[in-house]
Amino acid sequence: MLSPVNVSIESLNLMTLVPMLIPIVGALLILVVDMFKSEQDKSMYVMLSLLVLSIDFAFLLESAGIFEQNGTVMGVFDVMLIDGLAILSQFIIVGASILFIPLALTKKRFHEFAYPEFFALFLFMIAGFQFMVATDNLILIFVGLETASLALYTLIAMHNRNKSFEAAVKYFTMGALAAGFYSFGSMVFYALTGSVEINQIASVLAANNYADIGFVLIAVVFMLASFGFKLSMVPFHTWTPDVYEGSSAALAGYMSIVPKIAAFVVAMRLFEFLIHSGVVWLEVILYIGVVVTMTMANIWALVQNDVKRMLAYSSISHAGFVMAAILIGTTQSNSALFLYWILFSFTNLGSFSMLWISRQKNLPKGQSSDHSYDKFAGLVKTSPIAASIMALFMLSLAGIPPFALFWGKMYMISSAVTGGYTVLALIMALNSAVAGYYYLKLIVYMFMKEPVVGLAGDVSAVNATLSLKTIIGIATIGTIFAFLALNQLLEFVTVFVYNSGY
Amino acid sequence: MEIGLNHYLVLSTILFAIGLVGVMRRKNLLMLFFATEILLNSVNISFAAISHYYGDLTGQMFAFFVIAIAASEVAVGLGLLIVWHKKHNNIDLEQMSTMRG
Amino acid sequence: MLDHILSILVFFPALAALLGFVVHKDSMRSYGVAVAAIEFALALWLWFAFDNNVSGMQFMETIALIPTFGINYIVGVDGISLFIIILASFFTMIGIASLTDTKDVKNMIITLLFLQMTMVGVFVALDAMVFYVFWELSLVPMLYIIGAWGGPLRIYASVKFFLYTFAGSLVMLVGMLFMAYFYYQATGQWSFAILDWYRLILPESFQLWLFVAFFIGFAIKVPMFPFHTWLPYAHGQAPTIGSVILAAILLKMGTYAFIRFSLPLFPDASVFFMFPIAILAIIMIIYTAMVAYAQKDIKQVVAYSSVSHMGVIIIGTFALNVEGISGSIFLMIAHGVVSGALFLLVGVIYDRRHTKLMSEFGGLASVMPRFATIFGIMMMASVGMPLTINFVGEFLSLLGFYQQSHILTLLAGIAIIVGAIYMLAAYKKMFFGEVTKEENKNLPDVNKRELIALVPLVIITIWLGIYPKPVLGPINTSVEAVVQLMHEKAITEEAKSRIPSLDIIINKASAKEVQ
Amino acid sequence: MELFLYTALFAPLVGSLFAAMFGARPKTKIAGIVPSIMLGVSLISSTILLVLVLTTGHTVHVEMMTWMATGDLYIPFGFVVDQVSVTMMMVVTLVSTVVHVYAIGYMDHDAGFNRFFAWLSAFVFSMMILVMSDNFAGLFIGWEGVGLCSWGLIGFWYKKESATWAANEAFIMNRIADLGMLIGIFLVYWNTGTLQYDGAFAAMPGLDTATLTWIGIFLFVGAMGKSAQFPLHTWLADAMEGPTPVSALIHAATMVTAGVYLVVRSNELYALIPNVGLFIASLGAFVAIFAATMALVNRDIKRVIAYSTLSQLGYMFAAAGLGAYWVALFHLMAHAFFKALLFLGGGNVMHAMNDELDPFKMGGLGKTMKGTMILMTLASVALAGIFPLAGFFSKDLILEVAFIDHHFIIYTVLLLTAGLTAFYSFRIIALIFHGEDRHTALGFHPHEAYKFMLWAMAPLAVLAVIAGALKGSYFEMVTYVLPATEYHVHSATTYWIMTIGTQLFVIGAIYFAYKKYMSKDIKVPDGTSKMENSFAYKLLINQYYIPYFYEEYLVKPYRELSTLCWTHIDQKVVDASVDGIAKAFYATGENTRAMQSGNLSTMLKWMVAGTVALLSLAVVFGLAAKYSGEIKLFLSGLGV
Amino acid sequence: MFEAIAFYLFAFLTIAMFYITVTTSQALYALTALAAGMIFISAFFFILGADFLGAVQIVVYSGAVMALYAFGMMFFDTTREVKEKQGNKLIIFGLSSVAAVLLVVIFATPIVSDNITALYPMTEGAGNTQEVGMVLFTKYLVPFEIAAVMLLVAMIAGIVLAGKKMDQSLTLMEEDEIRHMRDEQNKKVLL
Repeated sequence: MLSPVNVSIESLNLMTLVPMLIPIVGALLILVVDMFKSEQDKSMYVMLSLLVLSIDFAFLLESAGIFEQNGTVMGVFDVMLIDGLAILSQFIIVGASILFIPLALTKKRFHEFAYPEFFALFLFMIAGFQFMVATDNLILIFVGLETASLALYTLIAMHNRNKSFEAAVKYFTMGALAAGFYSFGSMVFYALTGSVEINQIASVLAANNYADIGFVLIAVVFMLASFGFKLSMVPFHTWTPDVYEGSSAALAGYMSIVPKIAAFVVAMRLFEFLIHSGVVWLEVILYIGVVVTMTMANIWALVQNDVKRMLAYSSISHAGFVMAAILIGTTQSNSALFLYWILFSFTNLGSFSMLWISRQKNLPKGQSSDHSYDKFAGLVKTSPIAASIMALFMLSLAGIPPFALFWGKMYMISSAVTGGYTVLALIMALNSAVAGYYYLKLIVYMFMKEPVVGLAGDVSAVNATLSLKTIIGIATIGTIFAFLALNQLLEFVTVFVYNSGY
Repeated sequence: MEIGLNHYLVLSTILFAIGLVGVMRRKNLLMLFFATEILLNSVNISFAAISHYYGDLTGQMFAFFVIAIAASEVAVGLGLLIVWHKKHNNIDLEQMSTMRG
Repeated sequence: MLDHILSILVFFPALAALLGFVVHKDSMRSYGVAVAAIEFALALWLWFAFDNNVSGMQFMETIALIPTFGINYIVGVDGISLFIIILASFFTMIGIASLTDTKDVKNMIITLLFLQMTMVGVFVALDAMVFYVFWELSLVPMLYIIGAWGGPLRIYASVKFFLYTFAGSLVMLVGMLFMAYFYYQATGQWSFAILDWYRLILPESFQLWLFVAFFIGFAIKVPMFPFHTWLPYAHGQAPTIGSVILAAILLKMGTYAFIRFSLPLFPDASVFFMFPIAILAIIMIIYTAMVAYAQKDIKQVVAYSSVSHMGVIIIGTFALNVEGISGSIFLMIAHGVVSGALFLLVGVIYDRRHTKLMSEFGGLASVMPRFATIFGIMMMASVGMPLTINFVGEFLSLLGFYQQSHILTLLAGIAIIVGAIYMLAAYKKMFFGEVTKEENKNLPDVNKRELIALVPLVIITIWLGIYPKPVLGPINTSVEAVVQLMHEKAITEEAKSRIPSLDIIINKASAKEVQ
Repeated sequence: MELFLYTALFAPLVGSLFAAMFGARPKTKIAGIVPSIMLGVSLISSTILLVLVLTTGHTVHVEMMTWMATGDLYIPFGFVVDQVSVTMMMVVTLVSTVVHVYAIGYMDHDAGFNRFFAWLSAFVFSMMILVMSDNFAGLFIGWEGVGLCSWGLIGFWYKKESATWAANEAFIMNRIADLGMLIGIFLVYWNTGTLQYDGAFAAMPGLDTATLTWIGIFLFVGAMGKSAQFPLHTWLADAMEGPTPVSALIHAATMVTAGVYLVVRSNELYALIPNVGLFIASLGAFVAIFAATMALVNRDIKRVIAYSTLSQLGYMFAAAGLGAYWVALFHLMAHAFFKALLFLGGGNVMHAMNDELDPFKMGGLGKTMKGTMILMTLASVALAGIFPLAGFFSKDLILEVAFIDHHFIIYTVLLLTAGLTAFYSFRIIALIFHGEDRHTALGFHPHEAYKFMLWAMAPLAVLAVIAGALKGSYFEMVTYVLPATEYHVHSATTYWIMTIGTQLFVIGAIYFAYKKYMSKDIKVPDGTSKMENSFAYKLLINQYYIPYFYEEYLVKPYRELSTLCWTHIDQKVVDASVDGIAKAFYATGENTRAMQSGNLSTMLKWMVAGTVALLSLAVVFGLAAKYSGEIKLFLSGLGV
Repeated sequence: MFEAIAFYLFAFLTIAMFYITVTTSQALYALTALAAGMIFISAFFFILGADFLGAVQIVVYSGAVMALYAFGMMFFDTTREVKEKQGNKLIIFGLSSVAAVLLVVIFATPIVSDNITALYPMTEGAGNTQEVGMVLFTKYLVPFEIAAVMLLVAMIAGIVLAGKKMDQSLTLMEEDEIRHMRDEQNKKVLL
């Protein structure tokens, strides 16, 4: 007979759930509000979401403080795992979301923001990602991932035009396949170790001395395929450009940051112990994957005609670049990953926001896509400030010092050097040069070409409102003055990563 | 003839491969979704089998959640298909390549 | 104020550039000249306050930036960098002053002021990462200048310029990170401070690799053969002011960096690579001189001549003795002045005729005698006529290298022949003969504004050619310290013997005094 | 005394700058007069210094200021007036004063009058630096300075293609030699530790012969360029494109002798390496006859004189090479006087003939240009070495030197050359001034030059006549610093036989020249005569095909190679490889972007394919790991 | 023995059913075969003693999911034969069979199951449902709740996407069009 379970509430550490519960509660609140009085203005929902996220952020600060004191906390039957990685990545997730949500207050009306459900789904998605990073249980990771993904598919589709449906369907279908891979991979791990918790898996495998290396590799292959999809590693990246193009620029920018950091954290938890245990195969495959992803994505970005697609490929390349951190697997590299991603979120969100404020509803004649390069031709003549800011983001993405992303790149390459991956460091560095070309291409269009005759005047801020401009302003300041905050950021990140045992 | 864990794993793998065939082969999105269901179900067999042979319930848990996930996916997937169908009156993925390159 | 003069020198132009956005278009030029003049005055003040007898860094400032990772804002100046800084401020000033009617003159001046910040920053930086920041940042304004105000191929040229140098410096960045890692391993502290790195003695094999990494970055910037092909395009397409700054200052970053980084950090590798580099430099000298001779466009001639002269600078640098290094630093300044002036001169004629093809000219000596005279003086300086500024540098560079290799110096010396060939041929095509084109018959001679820019250059060219001591003295003091450092750090026998110890020199000097 | 030194040195510079101020303005007489006066001042100062040196035997040595000082290197602007340099100073200032005054008349109608004097005075200044410097670096300043001024003056008529071409040729050829010089200087510095003459020469005996030989060779290479020795001689004849006063001053009297000066100045070095000396002497002798033969047939007055200069330079080098430095210097001085005179006379003729230079088109000019004729004849006699004119004392001395040192081949060559010299000198005298009047038919109306021009030439004429008489005091003076080898043929009989024989030989040559070229049959050659079609004539008139050779095998290939370097190597290899990398990236992108077909099915296939690829790798690796023992065994069995 | 027969029988059936699902060109067949396959899979669950899972499988899949799909099929009108352009079949079958063969080869070898401890062992005498409930509401309480959120998300997503509001796209409409539309709606409300 089953014996009754006695659990004390204290041992559950329910506090660990709070940061995830806040967005869920917020989402439910929004739904409830809508139920009582529908047809409210979107600004109310935006501010509501912002408030919820701010509270969430505050709680994250709280749990960061707890972590600094007590170290890693397990909670709720040891399903929740609040370590440094979880906190850092939640900071990024919530922080980026805070920056994203005001982008809904556009001048023009777009379909998705007319729904209160949009904001509810958005908050659910955040909760999903938060769960995903705050556990080492493969089941919870899976459920969190799917919650977030399903919400995300819907958010994309809600933009309500052909391309966004197409994007959503593509993303969804491939996501379903990736989910299949994920469950298969988990199954193999489970078959190998009888456990679905990563640290348990690690200890069992170590105890068995990796006797079933073939099985381990198969599990890794399916996990790689599944996270390769999430992190858009070549050749699992094919959804990325289409989905970015199909979704609104703001959401695309968001997608380039938040889902990836969540996936990175899981990948870190899952792959690093394997690399450290001497699974050479994984090291080799990751090496190849990193190099191919960086390089090929850069090469494809070169030939794009649309800025948003270009940025899509560029974020694939950045993801590949950051993936190197997992390959290197030192404290420095893992810190570099977070540092990079924090800096990247400012810059990339900024650049996508620049696209977002220039979004027209109908394409004028001669403009082939929403954000074709032609649209930005001669922008410095019509709107020098917009051009300068955009150029700033491009330079930062290209890794020109002293702008934000340079420091991330520098630290990441340094970690490669320190970790003994000199050739990788060189490849990473040279890839930045290749990437320089397509970022420059936009600068060239903006600064060195004449405006294309026929396109309707200055479109750089057709969609601008104060809140959008504020977000861009924040991103700009973050990009330029990153170096001032870098020391504290670095110390903070390093302490958190180090104390989590990575 | 004792049926061991490996039997189930092999069966599961074969089913998974069939699912993959379906995923790659189907152009009709609805039927493509069928194939993804096969993928998830094939894994469920393994989970149940491993759970049985190891005497551990975690596998069943996993399978349980996989079923939940599969159901949710169906809802969202069908929603997407309906939207698409309303606009285009088809659910053929060949029609779905306006974005490329 | 003197404690912070370097920071003021670096950030004053940037601040002025930001404020410049507010200034009205029509007053922008005056504003630019005023700012540049103040900057120049500050630079001169720096020189005035500079202690010629100190070989180390002066006016050092340190501000913690990322102490966790050893990156700090450290600036300082010694005899090696002092004059390049002055030159940079000087050229920005006369560059802005001589700016002819340009479209978007406001953007141009703002860009130039930003460029000035990066240029000064590169030469005062004593932290590798700060150095790198300015080094890379300098590409951006230059990209804009070439790309926005350049000739028909401007976009190609600017992008090529940017990417080529960018790629090179990324390799250098890896080298720097490696260097910092070594420092970390040796001391347990991260540091990017150059002066800290100086104290590090590396095993030879690492020196070689790191030397190569740094070399790629610097060589592309210099540009050394075979990495030079971006330069003719950049020069050919850039507006006059762009070429002037590019030739006068930006190229010097590479050679300066050799002296600041490669030599003192990797003395053994420097000795090891001395001959290969010298051979590259010789190819650079002769080959580019030949290519210059084949050019049809006067600006391309000057551009290739720059490459050729940079070869001599490299030769001097890798002489690894006081004479050669001092000579190469002096030649950097000399080449800055002379090639800057030549580009300005080309700009003068381009403004009038909107072509740079030599075949379009001919007989200008009679139409524009003053122009021909100044061009002639600068051309003669360029071919290394004694009593002009270039000669001092070339003479010392070659003299220095002669100690290392006789044959190679002889080959490098061919510079003075081939240099004369293309320069004289170009001068002949432009200025001699009958005036054949109708358009050329009534060209106005150089006007006042152009003279304001050119005459000081002529004066400097001759003044420093006759009396180089004010410049050579401080250079010498600092170079002696560098050479001594290299000698002390060298670990191989060969390097010890190739790099003379300063003690001997001091002994000799004192012996001289006794006599 | 320093005051005189600085006056002598800087007065020409002041004159030059003064003239340069008027450079771009229309002709002003003052721009010619002031430099001439300044040169006069310089001449007077030099004379005072000469007197001082002559009387007291003291030398003046000043150090004006530091030029370059770095590391171990210390180069000042130092000047020395000793016996050798004061000789040169006298020659330079005297000839240039004459030439300046003469040029006021000669350049009277030229638009570039002011510019001319600026250049010409600048040249004198450079030359003064060259001769007065107390170190090699200072010498090099002057060395390059005279090269520059020579460039400016040869190309003075810059609208003429041939003039500018010749200017560039001269400059570049000199540069080739200058490189040698520079290397020589480097060698001196690194071996002796200083570039001061006194210090360097003092240190030289301590060096090994090989080093000294190299130093000697490289310095001589420098001298070869400036003094237009074979094979760097072609520029001198082409330099005649410049105005005639320039030819007189630069390409006869002063600059071209700088090489000789250098060798003389470095006598202490060359004394240590007699082998190099012998080589110099042999080359000198060769050049002497080589140039003389070319002068035989040339149909351009100035070129003939130029070849004659070349030939005489050969003599000087022969003397210097044989160690008779004072003799070389003496011939240098004497030659400066009569050769300048000859050139200036030639200038008169040119002026009279509207710049026509072919003597065959002249004839009988003696009637209208008596003064010029007398001066030129005098100069030619001096050149030919007829007693008692200057040439006799200086040139015959060289023959004696060669004879006494038992270098009979050199002697023979030089003797032969003396005959040739006499022949070609009087060939042009005869063609210009005597014989039939051929010019009137061609439409020339010659007139005599300005009086003051003739008067200006007079001092040269006087010196050409009397210079020989100064030999004694000169010898005394210069042997303070130069080896005082007296050259006396041991037996008086031999001496007399030699002297008289030589004189007879020379006179015979003159007679032959007159006979041949005064005849009434002389016509303007039209390329039909038998002689003109002979091989020897063709060889000589084409200067042994050396310019042709240079043009075809050096200049053209260089030009073509340059173009090739640019169009093929630089653009198609170096640049194309850089662009190629970029293009390869771009092309890869273009070719593989099809992977992103936008078709969902393809995307799914890519995902599966990726997984399968990873799987296969995993299986391979897994199997390899599992059977690693067997694989190792197998591999060791294969002997790997 | 019974187990073996059952295993092979159902294995054959599931494979056949799923094979039909992915190959048939009749959507109805595919749906039916899928449903049948699902039910056969639940048979495995019962064989393996996971009764609760088997029940859930039948309820969720054959009940809910199939109903949804059937509804979808009617909506999309895909009951007739579905024409699909087939590309290179070689790639598809090549990839799948390679994958299958590789996996089968590996899975044919027994797994080393040392050091494996059942974290949530099955308890003798307790029903499967009880056991499952026990674990689900302790250890997997959080995932369970999140699954609820996920289902909520899916529900909202389904409603939103299939809803009528999606018919008109604000994204594509100009501002005045939107205003006009709003006015129309308000009018209707007033009427």
